[in-house]
Amino acid sequence: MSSAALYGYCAAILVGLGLYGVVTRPEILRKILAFNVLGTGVFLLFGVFARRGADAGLRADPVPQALVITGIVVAFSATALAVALLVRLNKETGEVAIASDDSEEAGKQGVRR
Amino acid sequence: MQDATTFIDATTADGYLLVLAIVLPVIGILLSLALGGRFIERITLVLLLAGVCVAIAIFAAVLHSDRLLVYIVGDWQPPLGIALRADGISAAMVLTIAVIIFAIGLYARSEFGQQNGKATRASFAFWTLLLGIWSGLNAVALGDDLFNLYVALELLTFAAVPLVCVKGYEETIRAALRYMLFALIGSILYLLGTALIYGAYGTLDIALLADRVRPEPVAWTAAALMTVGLLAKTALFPLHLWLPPAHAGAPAPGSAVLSALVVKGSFILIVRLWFDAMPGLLTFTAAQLLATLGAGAILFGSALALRQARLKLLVAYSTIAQIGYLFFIFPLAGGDSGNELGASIAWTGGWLQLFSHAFAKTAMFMAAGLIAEALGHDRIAELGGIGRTLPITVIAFGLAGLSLMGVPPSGGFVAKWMLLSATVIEGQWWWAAVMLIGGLLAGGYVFMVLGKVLGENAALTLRVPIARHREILVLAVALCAVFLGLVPLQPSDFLAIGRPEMQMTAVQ
Amino acid sequence: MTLAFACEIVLAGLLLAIATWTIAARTAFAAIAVFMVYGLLLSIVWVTLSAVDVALTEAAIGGGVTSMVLLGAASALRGSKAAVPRLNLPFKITAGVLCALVSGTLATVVFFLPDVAPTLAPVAKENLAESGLGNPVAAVLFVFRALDTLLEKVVLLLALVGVWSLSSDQTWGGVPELRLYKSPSPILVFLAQILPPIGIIVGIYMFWAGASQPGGAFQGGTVLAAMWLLTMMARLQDVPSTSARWLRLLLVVGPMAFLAVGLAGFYFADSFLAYPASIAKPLIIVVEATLTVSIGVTLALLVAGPPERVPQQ
Amino acid sequence: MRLALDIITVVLVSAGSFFFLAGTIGLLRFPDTLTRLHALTKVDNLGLGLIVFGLLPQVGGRLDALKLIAIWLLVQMSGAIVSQLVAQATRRSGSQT
Amino acid sequence: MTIANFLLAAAAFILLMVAIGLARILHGPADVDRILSVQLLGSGGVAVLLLLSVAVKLPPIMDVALMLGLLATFVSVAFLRDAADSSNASTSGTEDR
Repeated sequence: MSSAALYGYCAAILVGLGLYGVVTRPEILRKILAFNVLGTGVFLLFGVFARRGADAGLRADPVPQALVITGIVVAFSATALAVALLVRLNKETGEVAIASDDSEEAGKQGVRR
Repeated sequence: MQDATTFIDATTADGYLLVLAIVLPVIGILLSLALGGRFIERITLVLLLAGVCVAIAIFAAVLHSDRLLVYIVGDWQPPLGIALRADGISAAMVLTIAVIIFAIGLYARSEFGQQNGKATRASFAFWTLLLGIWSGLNAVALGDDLFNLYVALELLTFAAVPLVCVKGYEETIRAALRYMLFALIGSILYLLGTALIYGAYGTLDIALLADRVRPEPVAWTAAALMTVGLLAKTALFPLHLWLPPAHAGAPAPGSAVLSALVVKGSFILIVRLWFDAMPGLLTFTAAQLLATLGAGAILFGSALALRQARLKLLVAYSTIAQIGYLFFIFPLAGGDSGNELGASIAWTGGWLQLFSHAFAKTAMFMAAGLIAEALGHDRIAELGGIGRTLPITVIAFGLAGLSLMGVPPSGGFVAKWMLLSATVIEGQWWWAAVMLIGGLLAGGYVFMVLGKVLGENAALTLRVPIARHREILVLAVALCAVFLGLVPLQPSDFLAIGRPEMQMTAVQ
Repeated sequence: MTLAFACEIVLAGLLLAIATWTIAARTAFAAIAVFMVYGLLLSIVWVTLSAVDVALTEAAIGGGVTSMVLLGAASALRGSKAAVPRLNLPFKITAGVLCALVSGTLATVVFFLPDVAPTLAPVAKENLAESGLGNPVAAVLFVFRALDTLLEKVVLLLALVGVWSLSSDQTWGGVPELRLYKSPSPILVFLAQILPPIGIIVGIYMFWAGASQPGGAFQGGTVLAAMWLLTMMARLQDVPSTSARWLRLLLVVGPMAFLAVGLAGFYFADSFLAYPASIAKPLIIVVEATLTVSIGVTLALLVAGPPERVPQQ
Repeated sequence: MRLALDIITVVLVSAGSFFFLAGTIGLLRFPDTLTRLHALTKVDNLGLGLIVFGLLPQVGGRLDALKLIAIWLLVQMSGAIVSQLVAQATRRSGSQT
Repeated sequence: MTIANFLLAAAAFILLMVAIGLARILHGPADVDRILSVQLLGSGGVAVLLLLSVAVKLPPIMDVALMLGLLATFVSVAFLRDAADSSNASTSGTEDR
């Protein structure tokens, strides 16, 4: 087994793990955390492809590396925005998780002025 | 395909317009932050006016040259660099985006207007986020690189989510957070598919991928992951849970832009993926599966819309249903149908549905917003008499409703008629049955509202008067949806520009 | 070769164990502590994948500022005793099976990847000289795929607009409520005095070196953000008001310079985001320098959160 | 000369690795936070120091050697300060085991 | 055995020690304990990276080590802020397994 393959399997497991966390952890903060694990799994897969693409004297294909750097920054922005929403919701209602269905209430307040 | 490869290589004469379409709103965002939001209303409206001109120029350039508009950014050819491309669909999309956002900008002046350019929290956030949505949508419509499209999609999401809760009510924050979580999963799954595609084919450029992708497990996995991710963002049944609270909870101009345009951004990507990037992958089963979800959305969304007690929620559920129609494009225009005439009719019909729904839904949310503003509530049961006091608004709502139902001569009618014809030509009658039921249900909820609105109520008092020009604006947008039905032949040719395999069989 | 592989096996096993721990930990604080380790560990993984640029970014953003954002949330939520809905077991099992299926499919795809991997490395290498930079990853970020990078800067700023929009109307334009040390001990103050100068040098070095070797504006900017946050936490510096003019200018100076150079490309290099060959490198360095500052300020403000105190007049 | 340098490297790096082993054993054996803290910081920093000095003969440029020492000093200093902070925090939150 | 291989072996060994140590520390019981894990990775990770850098002759890896040391300190300080300043820090820690 090559090291690229090793990390490839690792990435596959991380994606499944992150996905499981996002779906089954009820607390939103934990969902966000699991989303970050999921994200690193995806980035790692890019890294595996970068490594496999080592050629022309470069130790890894630079394009996927650049994509990952952009991806990490975007994932951070997403985390910051989601966390800000969560903290605000918690401040208003004390909630740390989203109830299963509240579509009725939300529409009600859409026109409150 | 020989034609297409010659287009790929070079920037075309008017290609710089594509860059302008993406960069104009970015300038606004930077100015907004630099000035702390002061004068952002005026800046946005000026930029939007310029943006409409750019969009018209793009539309005219595509129409005139009858081929793709291409811009190779930085002169670095794909696969190393990034290309922007506009075919007929992209050009029509950019124009629709510019016109609708401009209308929404004018409409929002009374709610988020600035006196002497003074910035408040809500006005700063609303106008800056509107610019963000505009930029993201243009980048989605014009992008031709899967990762660039990912960044564009995130741009769209990060602008759309805070727009939901720009008023700061507790329920809307919950709705925004739920939207955010769905969108996050959606984009990361899309990115995962992108990774697989790069790993397997070494490029992310859609035009190059069309030649390289083969029907094999890695392509299938990538396509499945990306589609599921994008479906979550498009709110296709059964991934629609986030949409009603978010779209109904946002302020009216926000609801309009979210429902009319933002969900379409990810839909365009699904179409680009299956028709442009991986044309060989759309098998009968895959296409039927997507359309089945669409059919579920039509029935489920329409049925729930009928049960809503509030106008904005009703309109939001109708969005879920109308998105469903778009997915009939997959079995009817693609897959192994083997019928080129049917495919070409369905293709045009599907896109026409997208554009006419965009205008109709903008008009509907604007009208619902005016009614809610005038009455201080939007309980359908208590709307009696509003037809007398706000006749123009109610007419606009009715016209938009006709388009949703598919009554002639609206754009929605032509779109649904074309889709129906395609089902007949291709012998896929089961989709016709769903469409007919969907039309009836849409009729049900539109008339449920109109029946109440046109009823008598002597005691009706308006909380605030509604300026006449705002009503006329809403009517103008609704008329756009109707007029789309009167010029059906022009777009049918136009929408095939840049698509070699379609041009041959375009309906005359 | 086998020794390197042994290293990688230990790393991969550790990584998976830590990731599982992050998901499974009982309290949020425990999970975040584990996640910090996870981020730092990942940077070693990226080094073994020969992606040093990514390793730097992961250590700075993944291990550093992301953890800090999550920590802020965890302490803000600490007091709330709201009920958390329990998911039933069949749902968890179904989810588990589905996720295992996704993992399995991905692993299968990885297993069957062709022996000859497609790559853009030769093309990138070939055009490296023309790009004016020596570091191929920086060349992709700032030259070949500069549009991505420009749009991504806008994404960062929009996220900040979104975060700020969550303040209340009264505190709009006020001061973010970053959690600070209540009474910083002398030893912490000492650290906060001695570390930032080092960090600033490292940050500048990162972006400067980034043109020819791993590093760049993102990594440098993140270090600057971390150092700024450190001095604020130790109360050596006030958290700035979000309506301060200098702050807003620093936020946009990088993207504006980038956009201006990009637009100038229309006239001087025949294409948007193209650089005239003779001055490509200095131009990119100027853009990167301003971006480093803007990224640093944006990241720090994203960590600090929405304005929640009225600015003192 | 080369051989002598290599031998220095082997000896110092081996010694450094040994200290990491000792640190880990300490972590496993010591009963509470403060003693574990002690085991960790003292031993690991010593280990890192030995490894840095072991690597010095192997690096090419003077600049890299300087960087190596700078990194060691940075980690040494901040490690010492952070363990002080940890000790304070532990004391403040009551002695736990 | 070349010197590069020796350094790689040392890196693998230290990584293993760090892994064992992490397993112990992350087990808790208090949150403050867990910050030790960041410290452990701060010194151990830096050592591993420096060994790798010299073994594969890639000086830029040293920059990663520098970054790791700097950021490990930063997150430790951030974590201790929340663990130390809050009066109920101990309760949230002891609930843990």
